Amino acid sequence: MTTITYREALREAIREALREDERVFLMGEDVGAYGGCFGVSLGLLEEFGPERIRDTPLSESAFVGAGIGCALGGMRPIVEIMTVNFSLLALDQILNNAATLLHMSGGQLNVPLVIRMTTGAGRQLGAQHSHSLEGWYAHIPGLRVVAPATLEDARGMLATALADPDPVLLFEHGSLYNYSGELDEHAGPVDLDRAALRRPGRDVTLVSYGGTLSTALSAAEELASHNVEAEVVDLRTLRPLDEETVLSSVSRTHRLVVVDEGWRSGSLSAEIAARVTENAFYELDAPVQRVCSAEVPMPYARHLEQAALPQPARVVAAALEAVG
Amino acid sequence: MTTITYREALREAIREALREDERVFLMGEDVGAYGGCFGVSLGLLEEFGPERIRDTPLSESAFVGAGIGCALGGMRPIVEIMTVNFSLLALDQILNNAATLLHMSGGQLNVPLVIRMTTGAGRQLGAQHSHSLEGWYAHIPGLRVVAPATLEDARGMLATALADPDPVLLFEHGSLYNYSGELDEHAGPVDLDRAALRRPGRDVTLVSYGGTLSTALSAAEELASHNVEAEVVDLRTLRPLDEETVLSSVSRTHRLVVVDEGWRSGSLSAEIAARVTENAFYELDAPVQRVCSAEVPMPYARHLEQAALPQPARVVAAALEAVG
Amino acid sequence: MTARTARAKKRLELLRQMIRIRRFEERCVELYSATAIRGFLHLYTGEEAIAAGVMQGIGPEDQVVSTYREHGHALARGLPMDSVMAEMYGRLNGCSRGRGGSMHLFDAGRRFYGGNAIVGGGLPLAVGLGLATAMNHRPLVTVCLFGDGAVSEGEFHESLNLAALWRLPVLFCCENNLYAMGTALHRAQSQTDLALHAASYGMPAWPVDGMDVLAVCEAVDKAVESLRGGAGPHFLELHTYRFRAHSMYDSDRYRDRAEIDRWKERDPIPFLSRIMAAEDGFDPAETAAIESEVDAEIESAVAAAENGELEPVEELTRFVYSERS
Amino acid sequence: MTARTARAKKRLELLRQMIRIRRFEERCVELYSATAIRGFLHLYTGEEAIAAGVMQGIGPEDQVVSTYREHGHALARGLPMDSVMAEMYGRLNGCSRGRGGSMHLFDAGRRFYGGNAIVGGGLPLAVGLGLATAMNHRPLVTVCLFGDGAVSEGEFHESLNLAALWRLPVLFCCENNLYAMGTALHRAQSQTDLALHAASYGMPAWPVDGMDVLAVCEAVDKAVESLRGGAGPHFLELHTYRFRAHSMYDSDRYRDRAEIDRWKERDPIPFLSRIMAAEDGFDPAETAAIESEVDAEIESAVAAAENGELEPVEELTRFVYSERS
Ligand SMILES: Cc1ncc(C[n+]2csc(CCOP(=O)(O)OP(=O)(O)O)c2C)c(N)n1
Ligand SMILES: Cc1ncc(C[n+]2csc(CCOP(=O)(O)OP(=O)(O)O)c2C)c(N)n1
Ligand SMILES: [Mg+2]
Ligand SMILES: [Mg+2]
Repeated sequence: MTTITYREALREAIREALREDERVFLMGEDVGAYGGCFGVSLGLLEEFGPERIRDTPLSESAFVGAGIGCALGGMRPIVEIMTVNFSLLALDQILNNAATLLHMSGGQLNVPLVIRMTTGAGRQLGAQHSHSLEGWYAHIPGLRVVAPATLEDARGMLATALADPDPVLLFEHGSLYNYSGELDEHAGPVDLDRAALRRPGRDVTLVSYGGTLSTALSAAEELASHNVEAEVVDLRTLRPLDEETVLSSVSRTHRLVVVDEGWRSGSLSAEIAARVTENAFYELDAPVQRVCSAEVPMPYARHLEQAALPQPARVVAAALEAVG
Repeated sequence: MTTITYREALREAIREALREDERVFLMGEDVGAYGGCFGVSLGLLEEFGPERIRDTPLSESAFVGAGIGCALGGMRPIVEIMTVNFSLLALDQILNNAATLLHMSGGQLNVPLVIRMTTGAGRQLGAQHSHSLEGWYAHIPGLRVVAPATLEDARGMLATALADPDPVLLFEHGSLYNYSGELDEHAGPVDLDRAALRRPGRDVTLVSYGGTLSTALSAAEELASHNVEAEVVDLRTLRPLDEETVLSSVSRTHRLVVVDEGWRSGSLSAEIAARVTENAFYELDAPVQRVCSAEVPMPYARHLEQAALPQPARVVAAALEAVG
Repeated sequence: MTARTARAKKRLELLRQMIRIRRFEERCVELYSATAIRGFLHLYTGEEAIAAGVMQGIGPEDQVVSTYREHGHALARGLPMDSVMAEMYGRLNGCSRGRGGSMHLFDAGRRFYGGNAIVGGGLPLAVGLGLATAMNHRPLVTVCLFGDGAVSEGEFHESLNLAALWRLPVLFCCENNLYAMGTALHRAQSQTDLALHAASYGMPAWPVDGMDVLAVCEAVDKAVESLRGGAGPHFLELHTYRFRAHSMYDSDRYRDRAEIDRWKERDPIPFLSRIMAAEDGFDPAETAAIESEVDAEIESAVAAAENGELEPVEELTRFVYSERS
Repeated sequence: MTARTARAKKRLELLRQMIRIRRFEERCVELYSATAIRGFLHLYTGEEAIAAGVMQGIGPEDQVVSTYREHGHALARGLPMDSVMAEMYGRLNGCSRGRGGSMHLFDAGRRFYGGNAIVGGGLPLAVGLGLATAMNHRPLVTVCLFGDGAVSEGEFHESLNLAALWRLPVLFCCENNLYAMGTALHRAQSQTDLALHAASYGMPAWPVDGMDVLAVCEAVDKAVESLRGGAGPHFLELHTYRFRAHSMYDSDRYRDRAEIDRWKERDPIPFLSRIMAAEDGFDPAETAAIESEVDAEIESAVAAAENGELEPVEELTRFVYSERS
């Protein structure tokens, strides 16, 4: 075991991928000389050189599209978009090319590309720098969308994503980079097909992912003091959803609260609520509860931002209501 | 009463707006000399001149952003994006500016802009020209999203949208342009706050909008022959949702089928299912059913495209299952 | 006429290629009217010299990125006509299994990366394909075809800058047919000299008579040689004109009949055949033979398409993700 | 010193404005360390001559579109320092009610359209604001400020083309400080002469010494006069340098100390004060008086911010949509 931060775990994963497969390279704004806007790639330029740690101009559409082209050309690019907020400039490439080429070409052209981006709010960065759009991206067929919430996943998801023949979007929550803890030195690739139970419980299921796992776990702690045992599910992969794990938890707890940092309307939480209701309608003892971000562009002022975000207290309240 | 097509109704609405308010103008690719890629603005250049029927270069991001700037500057632009597929290139402007400026500026800067675009599949245009993303756009706070499904709405929604101080996205389904019928000569602005009951019924509620209204109505016809009376709701406005109308219908029918041309996962149908379950859980006699597009980039081949789209037969089957 | 010179043979092949494209598309128009072909159909008629001239200049491992107006590119690149026609019919034997249609012709083996219906959407892909070959130190060229309309898109700017900055082996071929749908170039671009504009990124860029297939060949050969030598991206502005409307839906209200007629006088097919008659002892009557050979190919392609199977509906959701073994 | 010439007065005001911005931001650094200000904080230190020189050249009805590095622009434009400081504190008396923060300063009355944290995102807005004035036949100018990094974005290209094509009264002011975060200009642009590149759209464009406020004034005055005369958009490439890191998070590893020091020798504040001493009989000791006046303004702004109220949490969802009466 070694003590490591989420940021370092991500960096180790990139380093290992670069060492093991010469088709892999990292490309994005300020990944090289600057060390990555959140320091993830610090030191990699020195180790791997500017060809493989490739700084790009501020041209999100072109360098994401170039990543797609490179993947078509046999490389295994890791493209970093500084934050999800800027990925909107590259959405045409992501949706109309990365997610679509395999199907349009009748199965000829797969796109083995990983796009990493920071997501989420909580650091008073204002409306244009605080989006949580990972659930929104999960609407798009042809993409795999993953969100590491733990050190194991920060360390292990990249290798699995790179082995995937199709495009994977990997969302890192900005508030997790400094999170630190113990990690097995031999930690390696992780399965991306399954959600994980992060805490067992029998009274209510809390579904979370990425940045909301810690919210759900805090809420579960608090609920325990109310004698409510919450089971916490970490989705890990937002598309395709591991419905089974969620349903099997709900079939034990009969109550569900989804904790989602996206705006409520049309969020991932809606999809989960809809699926569970479709598939386990008669298992549910109460309506599914959703704890999401307020439907506002994120305000700068701290008290307003905190009020807009899903907080443990709101999760606790929702769970208590579900439990009745 | 006069016989009119959907296309003509849209054109009349634009013409009237241009006549009545000199701040209004139409801007977009080929709206002028070409007459609009689907002929909506045919003849308007001759009537209003190139300043007010303003052809733009192929620069979706810039001309949508310019529309936002113009709206800030006191004009009332109608921006046409040829189809929703190309709006991805302008998404940054739509989300980070149009939807956000009012809030970020603490209420100072409103954006009275209408963006029209064609949406939907069914004409064998292939994956990059067949998206139905109106439900996806409905995720974004700060926007109003509307979809005229009838001649009245094609004629009447624009005026109301232009009177709205905030940005409105207006989605025209490509398969409706040639639809023709009778319309009152004095047809004028319509309310955008309320969904409409397009057919009364007591056994099951079919929720639809834009291009799926006709699917729902055909299904309702067919259901009638099975002695199932379907109530058909046309949402009209996808954001903000008129929850009340849907809930009140469900409180009568106790069963709900949502017909949505978007991809199923994370679609508008999920949001409606979630809300109804949240607010009318104990009213529902069966799980909410969703009839959506298959989760594939739209194929060109006709039989595959038709199989991918929500068809009346699938709605009928879902309704019959709900009715039990 | 027996022993032709190499030059004559090459020119004959160019002529044949152009006639092939022309007649293929004429047949497509009929098939569209007969509703055998659906969706959007964008014809290349008048612009054939570009496809023929560009594709002769590159090898089988070089890469091509195209647009929705790509029948000519695909045929000249060597996609079997059968597979192209079957694609337009939406059949399983189509080059994209019927999932793509006219705007999305693909052939991975022939390094034909589509068929892109988003104006400008192919440019970043070409940059990436070029980057991949460069990173692998392979002396390959990526040809990127696009129209004058794409020049207005932000992706044009980003892609040219990236290619120039990284000195990538991309040959940007702008098919300037003076219109983007109904919008004349001078109403879309403040700088209508597109080669000049491209040169501002610091890459070699020059205008070429796109109605003269020999001029196209010469320019492409020169650019490709320079590209393989590591000189970084090049830009060709190929002046051309589409003789027909933008698509089958377009009533072509925005152009003058006289303008169209003027350009038709420069039709690349008779233009080349006149040169060949003057310089290579070509007898224009030979054209008929080429045409009937081509027509046979076309009819056989139509037959292949008509006999092609439809993909079973059960396979609808295949190819959204790769099939894992 | 009694009767100053008009020139001397004007220069004194420029000096005062630059000192005001400099010291305001120095105070912000302290307040950031004290966590009174949060989020991202991008300082303008070293670039003050541009804000001062640009804003003196336009009138109250002219329009300004800015970036996330906009404290200097906002102050020079005339936003009350109280309202700017309160905004950084996230208070209700901030110029954006505390919803915007450092990157989103707005003042509709002063035609200050923000504060945009998407690089390049303001350019289309400026084109639209310019279009609105043009359609209303009002002789107003829209100033659009952005960095060298924005030049790489597709929106730069689209916006410059649109403005040039429609001859809109937009003054594009590129603050070329040689870096976009850690990326040196020559590693981001194939053409580093940005004025030359802008000229390829067919608009007047020239480089300006952005460390010399008098040169900035002269260039802006000339451009604005020409703009008001209907000559269409202009582009100024203002050469400058940020003395501090990109933001408070940046450890500035990508620049040479020596490079920074060299540029500091050209600090716009002592530069102007030397000129004034030589040409206008200015006594550098007067600077102290300006500074203490400015400090008083700053302390009063801090007090206003600290005393500012927080918006009630109940109002969180206001201003997502306009309030209807
Ligand atoms: C991003 C985008 N915007 C709009 C369209 C609709 N559209 C299809 S082709 C076309 C004109 C393109 O003109 P050009 O690039 O000159 O190519 P040409 O058709 O002349 O070959 C337009 C506007 C599109 N496909 N993609
Ligand atoms: C579209 C987008 N991409 C990336 C960023 C992150 N980012 C913020 S500022 C910046 C550098 C911008 O450089 P420049 O335009 O030269 O302005 P300067 O900071 O030098 O004033 C970057 C990359 C962003 N805000 N927006
Ligand atoms: Mg063209
Ligand atoms: Mg800079």
